[in-house]
Parts: sequence; C-alpha cells; structure tokens
Amino acid sequence: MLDFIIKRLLQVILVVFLALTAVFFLIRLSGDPTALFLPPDAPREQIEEYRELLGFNRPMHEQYTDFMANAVQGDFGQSLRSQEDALQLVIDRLPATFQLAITALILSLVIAIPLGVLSAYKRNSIFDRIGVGITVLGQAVPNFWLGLILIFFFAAQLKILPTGGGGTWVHLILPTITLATYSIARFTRFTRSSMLDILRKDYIRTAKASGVPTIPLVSRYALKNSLIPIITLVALDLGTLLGGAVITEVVFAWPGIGRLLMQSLMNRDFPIVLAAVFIIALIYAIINFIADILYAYVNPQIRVK
Amino acid sequence: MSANLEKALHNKPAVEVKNKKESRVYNYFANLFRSWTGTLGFIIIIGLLFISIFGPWITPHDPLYADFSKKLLPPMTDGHLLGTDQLGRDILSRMIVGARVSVIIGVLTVVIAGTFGTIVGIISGYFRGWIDVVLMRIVDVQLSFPFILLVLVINAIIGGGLRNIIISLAIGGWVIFARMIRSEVLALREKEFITACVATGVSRFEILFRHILPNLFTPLIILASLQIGTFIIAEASVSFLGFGVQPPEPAWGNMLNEGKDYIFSSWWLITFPGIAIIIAALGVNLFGDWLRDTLDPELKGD
Amino acid sequence: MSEKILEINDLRVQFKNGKEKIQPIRGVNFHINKGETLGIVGESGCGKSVTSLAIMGLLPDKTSEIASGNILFNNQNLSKLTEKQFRKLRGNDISMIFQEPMTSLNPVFTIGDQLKEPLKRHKKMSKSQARKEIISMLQQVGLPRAEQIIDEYPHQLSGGMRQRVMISLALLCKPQLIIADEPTTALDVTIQAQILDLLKKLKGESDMSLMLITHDLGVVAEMCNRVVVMYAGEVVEEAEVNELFDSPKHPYTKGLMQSLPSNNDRKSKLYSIKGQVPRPSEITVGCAFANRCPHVFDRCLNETPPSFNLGNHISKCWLQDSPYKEVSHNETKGTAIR
Amino acid sequence: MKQKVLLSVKNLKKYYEIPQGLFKEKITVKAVDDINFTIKKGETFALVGESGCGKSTTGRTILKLTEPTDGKIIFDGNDISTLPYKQMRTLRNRMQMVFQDPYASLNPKKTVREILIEPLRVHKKFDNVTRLEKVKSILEIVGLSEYHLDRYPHEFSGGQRQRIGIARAVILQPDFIIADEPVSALDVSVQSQVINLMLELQREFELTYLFISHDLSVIQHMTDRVAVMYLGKIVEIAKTEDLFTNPKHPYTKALLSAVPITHPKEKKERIILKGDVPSPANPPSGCTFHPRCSFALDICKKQAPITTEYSNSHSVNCHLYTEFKEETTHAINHS
Repeated sequence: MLDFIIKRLLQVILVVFLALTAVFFLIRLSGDPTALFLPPDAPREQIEEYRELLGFNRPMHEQYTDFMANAVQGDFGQSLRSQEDALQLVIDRLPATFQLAITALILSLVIAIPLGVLSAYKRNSIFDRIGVGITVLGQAVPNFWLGLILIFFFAAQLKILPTGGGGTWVHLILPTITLATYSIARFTRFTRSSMLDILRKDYIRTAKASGVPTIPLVSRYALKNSLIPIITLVALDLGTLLGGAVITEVVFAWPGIGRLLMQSLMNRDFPIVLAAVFIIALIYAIINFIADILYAYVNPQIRVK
Repeated sequence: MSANLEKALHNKPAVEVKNKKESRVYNYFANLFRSWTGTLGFIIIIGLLFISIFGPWITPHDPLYADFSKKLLPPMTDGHLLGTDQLGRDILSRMIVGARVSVIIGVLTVVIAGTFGTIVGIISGYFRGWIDVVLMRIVDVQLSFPFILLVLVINAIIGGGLRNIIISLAIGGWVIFARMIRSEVLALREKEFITACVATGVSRFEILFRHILPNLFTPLIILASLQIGTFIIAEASVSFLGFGVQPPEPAWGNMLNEGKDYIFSSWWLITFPGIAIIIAALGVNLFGDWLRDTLDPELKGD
Repeated sequence: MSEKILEINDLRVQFKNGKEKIQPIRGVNFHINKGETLGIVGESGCGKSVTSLAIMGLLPDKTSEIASGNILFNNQNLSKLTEKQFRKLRGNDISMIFQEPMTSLNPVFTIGDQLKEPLKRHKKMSKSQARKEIISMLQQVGLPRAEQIIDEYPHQLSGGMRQRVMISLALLCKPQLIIADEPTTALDVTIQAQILDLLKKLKGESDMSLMLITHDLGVVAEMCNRVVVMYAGEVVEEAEVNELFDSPKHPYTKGLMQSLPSNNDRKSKLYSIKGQVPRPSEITVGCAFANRCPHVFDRCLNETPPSFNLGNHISKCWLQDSPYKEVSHNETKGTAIR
Repeated sequence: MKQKVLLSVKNLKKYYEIPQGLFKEKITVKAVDDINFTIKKGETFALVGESGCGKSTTGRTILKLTEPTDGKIIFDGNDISTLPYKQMRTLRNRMQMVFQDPYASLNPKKTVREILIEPLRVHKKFDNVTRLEKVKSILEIVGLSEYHLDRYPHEFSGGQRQRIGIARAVILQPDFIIADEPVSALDVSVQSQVINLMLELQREFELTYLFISHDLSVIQHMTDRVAVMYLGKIVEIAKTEDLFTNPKHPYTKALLSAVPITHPKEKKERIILKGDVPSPANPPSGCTFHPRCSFALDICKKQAPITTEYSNSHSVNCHLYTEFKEETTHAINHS
C-alpha cells in the first residue's frame, strides 16, 4: 500500500509539473503581455522598463527556471492587474468552487445511482425508458444553456431565485442543478451499464440459485460489484464536472476559481492563470488519488494480496 | 436414397453469396430503421448535413444584415420566423449559417484529433517500449486536466476564430483517441489470430497494416461519431464564453453569448440556438449509440 | 418401485430474440428417483443446461419462457410457482453446482458471506450458528484450514478449492436434489478425480438425488445409475447405466461411444459422426439426427420418431419401430419406469 | 532403424518476471524450467500435463512466439533459439502451428480466401492463379469446399473453423506442426473428425507433430512418444504404449489413474492426489512434486532429481529411480 501511495504521489507531482510547464511555454510563445498594460503609443523605453520589471526580457529558459523555483515555494508572482499574490487570490476562491462542485456531485450521485440501478434491473420498463431518456438528453444539453434557461424561468419570470452571485444557499440552487444535470446523465449511464453487466454474471446466478431474494440481490450483491467500475468512471468524470463548474460559475457569476480564471484569461493576467492551472491540476490529481484508494477498498482483489 | 435425403444431407449451395456486399448495406439500413432512436439520429444528421451544405441558399434573410429598426422582434413577426436579435438580424438565418460552423468544427476536429490520436495510439500500443511510456505519460498529464478548461485556456492564449478553435479542440481531444486506440491495439496484439500471423511468418509491418488496422476501424468509427457531439458542445461553450468563433460570424455559441444580456426581455435570443445545439448533439449521440450497439455487440446495453 | 423426486413431462422452452423464436428444448421427458444419480449427456447446444435452468426457475424471464409441459418436484408443479414460492425451494430443497468455479463465486464477498445466505434465508440461523455450520460443511468437503477460508475471498483459492466451496454451498441446507452442471469440466483431470470422489462420498452419506449434467461419458460411467442422452433439445435415449454402455440403441449414442479414442485401435481412423450439431433454427421436420445418421431412411426425414420403450430402455428412433410398440407420454409414465 | 532427428530441445528455459512494485523484489515464474527432448522426423510427440504445467509455453517458445530465456532449440540441425524475427520468418514455412481456440485464432475481418492465401503470399510461393488453386485443393482436403472461400470465420462452426486453422498450417507443406490442444475446444462428435483429419494429413504430407494436450485418451490414440510435464519440468518421457502400460513417475501414475473409466463395470484403482498444483511462482523445494507424492523421501525435499534412463526409450526424473532403484520400484508397483 505504501508502495502504491508513493508511486501515485510521484505521479501527481509529475502531472502538476508538466501541466505548469506546458501552460508556461504556451503563454510565453503566444506573445509578450507587457503591451497590454501600457497605452499603444507608449515609448519604447517605458515598454523596456516594464519588461525589465516583470522579467520578460530575459532568456526563456531563465524565466522558466525562475518561475519553477518560485512556484515550488508557492510563489506564482503577483497579479498583473491588482498586484496581489496570485496563488492567494486563487486559494481564496477555492471554498466557493468546492461548495458548488461538492453539492452538485452529491446531488448527481443521489439521483443517478438509484436511477441507474432501477433502470438496469427493470430493463425496458418505464423506469428504464426514463433513465435512458435522461441519459441521452442530459448529455446533449450544454450546461451553460441550461443555466440561462433556469435563470430565465426562475429568476426572470417567476422571480423566486437570484440570477447569480454567491453567498447563501439560495444562490446555490440553480448553479447546482445546472452543473449536476450533465453528471446525472453520465453517472446514470455508468450505473446502468455496469449494473447490466454485473446482473449477467455467473455469481449472480449462483446467489439466485441459493434463494437470495431480488432486493438484497440487487442492492447488496450486485451494487457492491458494480461500484468498482462506477468509482473509476465517476473519478474520471470529475474533470468534466470541474470544467463544467467553470462555465457554470461564469453563467451565475459565482465567485469561484472558474470565474477568476475566465477573467484572468480575458485580461491576460497570466500569473493568476498559472496559479489556477496549478490548483486545478492538483485538485484533480488528488481526487483521482482518493478514487484509487476507494477502488482498492471495494475491490478485495487489490486489497488482499 | 430419395432426393429429399440428398438435400438434407448436403449443405445449402452457394446461392446468395455473390450479393453479399449489397445485402450487407441493405442489412445495415434494415437494422437502422428497426431502431427508432437510430433512425431519429440518422435523420437529424442528414438534416444537419443538408443545412450546412445548402445553408447560404436557404436562409430567408441575410444573416449578417443588421436593421436597427427591426431589433429584438419576437418570433413570427414581420417575416422573421424565429424573431430578430439585438441588432435586428434574422435569428433563423443566423442559426442556419451557424449550423455549418458547428458541422465543420465537429467533423474537422474529429478528423484531426482522430488521425493524430490514432497514430499515437498505434505507435504506443504496437511498438511499446520507451516511446509508449513517454507518450502515455503525456496522455496522462493531459487527461489530468479537464478537457473543456484545457480547450478554453489554449483558445484564450492562441486567440479566437474558426481555425484556432479547431486547433484548440483537437489539442484537447486527441488523447481520448490515443488512449482508446492504444488499449484496442494492446488487446489485439494479444489475440490468438495475431500470434497465428507471427507463426505463419507475416512481417511485423504487414501484421500492423493487414491485421491490426482493419480491426481498429469499428471502434474508431464508434468513438468518432460519439466525439462529434462532445466537440460541438465544447465549441458552443467556448464561443459562449467569448472565445472561439468571433462575432459577427454567426455560431450557435456566440449567438447565445450575445443573447444572454437580453434574457429578461427577449427569451427567443437564447432559446432557439440552444435548442439547435441540443438537437445536433442528440442526433449525433443517438446515431453513435446505435452504431455501437450494431457494430460492437459486446458493448450492448452500455 | 422407487419414489420419484422430479418428473419432467413434455417440457418445451422458447427463447425470443427480437422477432426470432427458437426452441432449444423441444419436448423433454424424464424423471429422477429418490436417492439416485441421473446423468444427462449431450454435446453443447443439446439443451441440457437450459433444462437445468428451467428446473431451477432461472431462465432469463424476459427472453424465455416455458412454452408447454410441466416440471413436478415432489408432485408440486414448479412451472406454476410464483417467484416467491420458488425462492423458498432454491438453495433449500433443490440446489445447483455450476460449471465455472472461477466465475460462479462473487469476487467482492468473502466465502463466509456468500455461504451464509441460504442458511439465513431458509434456516433462519443466527450468525454464530451459521458460521459453525459453514465451517463444518467446509471441512466435510475436504477443505483444509476451513476456519481461515471462511474469511477469505474467492480469488485467494484455486479452481479445485472453489469448486469445493460451490459444493458446500449446494449442500448447506441438505437439499433433496442437487443439479450439477458440468461440475468438473473446467478442472484438471487429477482435480476432477478429487471432486468426483467427493461427490460419490457425499452421495453415499445421504439419500439426496443428484442430476449430473455432463458431456463426458467417462464421468457418467463413474457416477450415474441411470442416463438420459439428449440431442438437439430432445431426449433421444434413456436407460440404466450398464444397459446403456452395453447396448446403446440410438444411433447417436452409439456414435458418441464409438468415436471415443479409447474405443478405437491406436492410430486407426476413429469412428466419427459426420456433420455437426444443428442449430435450433435449422431443425425442420423429421428426426433431428437424420442428416448425420448412418442408418437414415425416408421415414426419418418426414416423421418425427416417438419414444419407443424397450423395457426400461427408451430410444427415440424409427429403427426401434416394430416389433416394439410405440409408447405415448402417458404410457411412458406407466411402463417405462419401474 | 534410426530415424533422423528433426527437432531437439536442450535445456530450454522460459522465465517470466512479474514486477511487484518499487520496493519488492520481482517474482520469477519458471514457466518452462530446463527441459530436454528430441523429436524424430515423422513421429508424433506429445506433451501432456495439467493447466499451468508449461506445455503450451514450451510449444510457443519452440516456434519463437515468445523468446526463450535460455537453452537451445535445434531444428533440422540449426540452432534457432537466437535467430532474430526476420530470419525466423523465412524458416516459418517449415514449422507451423494449430491453435486451441478456433474462435480466437482466425481474424474475424478476413475471409477464408484471405486467411489461406496469406501464408503463400508471405513466403512468395507460386503466382496468384496457382495460389488460388492450392487454396481450393487444401479446402477440399480438410473437408470444406470452394464455396466457403468468401465466407468469414463467424459463419462457421467450431469444428469447421478448426479445419480452416489446420488448412492454414498445412498449406505451406511444412515439415513440422505444433498442435496446441487442437481438439479440446470441440464437441466429442467433432473431436473425432478433427483427429482423423490430422492423422490423414500426417500420412499424406509426412508431417511431424508436436501434440500438446491434457486429454490422455487422445494422446494414447494418436501419438508415438509422450513427455509428461509438471510445474515447468518434464518428469517422464516414454513411448506412448510404455507410458500407458508401465508408468514410472508417481505423478504419471496418478494422472493416468485419474482418467474416468470407459465402462461402468470397469474397476479402477485410483490414486487421488492431495491438494492442488503449487504456484509456479513459488514452487516447492527439491522435487517440485514432493508435497503431493505419497512416496516422497527425505531427499526429495532437498534435492531436485536428475533424469534417469529407465530403459533406452524411457526416462524418469524421480529419486525413487536414482537412489534406490531396485527396492522402491518394486514397492511402488505393488502399492
């Protein structure tokens, strides 16, 4: 187990390191951001001065090693706009994003797993048709559009919920639904298909042959088996959830990392972009790491060796 | 022995065998029309293709012509079936032209990302060794970053426009193909019929081209059809956020971006382009699901 | 006359696949007496496994159905039972041993978790009682370290050990009938010998009946009292085991026996049945074996042969027509069985 | 009469390494561990044993479908154990293989015509017209016909597919064929057809077979000499009749006695082996069979036995026949 954890930690470090490297060079190759901060007719000296100040005049590899050396210590520089510490800005937004992502995750699991199980067990029944319908439709609806439509109905027409902003639980309702819809569709699909797969297995027949009734058969036996693939797929899909969170945050003006990242991209405020990339890659890597441990927990073939 | 017996003892003779190719195409269609979801997907795809090819000739109005006297007209007024936008442009016409953008982006991205991903997947899976380790590390790193965010960051950095959004989507999307093709190749390599080729003395090159590649076609076509939907939605999302396809060129995503400011007054600005995206994505996904169920019975029920 | 524990009359099972309908079981008749071991022999696709699933009520409910006929277990008609009534029977009065010990045990539960199910359901035993019972059963089937194995997972056991676990699962509630579907096919020959030895020993200790499904005539010779030979969804021959091996009547049974390498001279050309087993969709009028039969004549192609009773030996072949008389199903019950 | 040796295998080893993570040492699985045998031209040599004994690995290693870890494979006088892929390719028209699984060993996307022409094309034999003639005639020989040419493997039954697999192996008219469990996936009534076909082909093309199987009755029927394998080692080699009438190694005896009887009246003394085959990743010390052997001596736990010639065509790897040759053989035979 220790062996496994060390291996995974090394992998996390490698992933974050490569992600930062890639984005760093992409940014530097796309042009010099100094021009953005000065009027178009700024004298040459002023530009030079600014470049000097920000270090953009030095050779690329030096800038890179400097950046990495600082990044290792948690220093991603200051926001080019507000001169605040970039990493701190991102970290300040973290709780809001977590709040949104976690409520959406819980909501989608709570709906999707029972629906998927029912859909698989009562195959071709009305439940199954509803389940499959949600799956197919949910995957075709872009979540930003769903957000707009929800705003239109609940905020513009019915005026019962706020259009956006953060702070209270009321603000959380529409963004959560928006973000969860796609995940509900995906997770229902995973659950259904892995359940269908498990229900065909020989050992389910064995359990039936020893007289286990339907409900424990599905809820205890088959579900535990199908959790193994479900956990893997859900973990893989959390990236999509995080990505969706960014868009949802923009639609609802939710004060999370996603909105900050978007604004920084618009403003070409690259220290913040890099800090945000760092945090997102790190979070995602940690989620996958946790999923792996969970996976090992439910799968005795890995646990007991 | 009676004639009857003769017949019973011998296998059916070789009738029908000649028309095999034709009957196979026929079979696919017969099979398609048996599934209403597949049929629906197929019809939507044909419709989309038709609109995107003949779009400029079938628009009721000039999609770029702005008439401020006619701004924000609700649907069914003044010859504007779906109304006009904030600049007085005809929404239906803009949607028709926008369809072409979506189709071009969906198809081209799949072709580029699919080709690149397939090549990487084959190299990685067939030749293994250090090159596999390096390539798969890259794939892992990329997969550890949410797809849509990656596309967004790349597009924001390299700039908007049709060409750049395709590049961004392809950079974001190739890993799925690479990973799937690699695992497919790895599985094929272990198949006994490949071992049989080695035992026959077939060269490695020929094994790859004559035996492995033809078996990759089915999974590739299934994945590609399902990915088109993902790419169409991703493009709309990026354009909606103000990157991607830039106005005034109409795309469903940027129409929604422009329309969102009028959400309290003019619901039609955000409604119709959104429905168009849903229909397109739905059509491609339904067809893709049907393809998978038909071509790959192993995955049925997924 | 011994008591019948199971009786199957003119059983037909239908599978639906879209519009296609096939009948893998086309009128099967046989019975099992109390305490005996009945062998069901046939090649893949002959319907022997479908028959066993029909007895257990484990046919897939949406795609298949019992089209006609009945299954009587202790004179109770199983095909009329509700799912709930059936559940009380399964694992309690009738239990089953499956072919694949590697896939028939659930990988994410311990052996103990899986074995306690029937005890909990049928015998309402407490946990500690059930545990004791399971350990003693595991010891009875010859598993070493039973106290440890009960808390282990299937993947920690070898194929032979898993099959012993399956057998103990089947035996836990002391059922009256055990159906063993190819219990040794997936095992190596030395392990097969161990398992057959175990089954014989367990059989000798109680008066349960055993229905042993196999394709291996050797296993039949070792284990069975009476044998039913199936081909293409029908019973083609039924006889007491010595009788069957001494004088097989149906050309299919004869062919099977003659084609065994041990019944041919070394290096000689083996006797072989030409052609192959027909798919259920290929069966038309007449005898299903006609296109492979060396004795085929016109009548075989046009009329389906009835089951001829030759004094405790039933053969479904026109060759047995006169001088013996044809038996209908009703008569079969009366005369064919002692 | 001294027959020419076609293949001889000397000290062949095939080890697999299974990595156990960063800090633990790799486990070495000795799938094939130092085996020796020779096959003469025209004979059928059998490898028999239970699953995991290494018989299939041996077959695949001889054909270099996996690289041997060590040892020599001498085919027709040349050591092929170190030949690279490309040189090996040209030799493959003389040595072919028939696989166990008729479903997995044919490419599902190729027609029978493509499958059968491929070997001829690869080895650049004949022109296109002659190739097709050859394919048609081989189909005839294996009991299929011309109109099967453009069919795909999934349109055939298991027995027919195995015929296609055999046709692919013999179309190049090789000297040597390795048949890895060629009939064990088939139904009884089809099994005998395929065995007959293989015997016919052997007579017609003067083939030499290495026949790998776990089915003792098939081996008894069609092979000339047998090597019995247990946990990667050969424990006994003998002429087929000798082996079946007079087995020497305790494992061979147990194996033969485990075969089910052929008639209910037959009485058979059965040696029931204790326990299961140990894992090849962690084999027992000394003679690997000793924990299950009822004749095990002290030495068996400590020292691996060496090959002892019992008679000129019968050799055994067992301490019973090296240390105390006289008394113990007597004891075993009467136990």
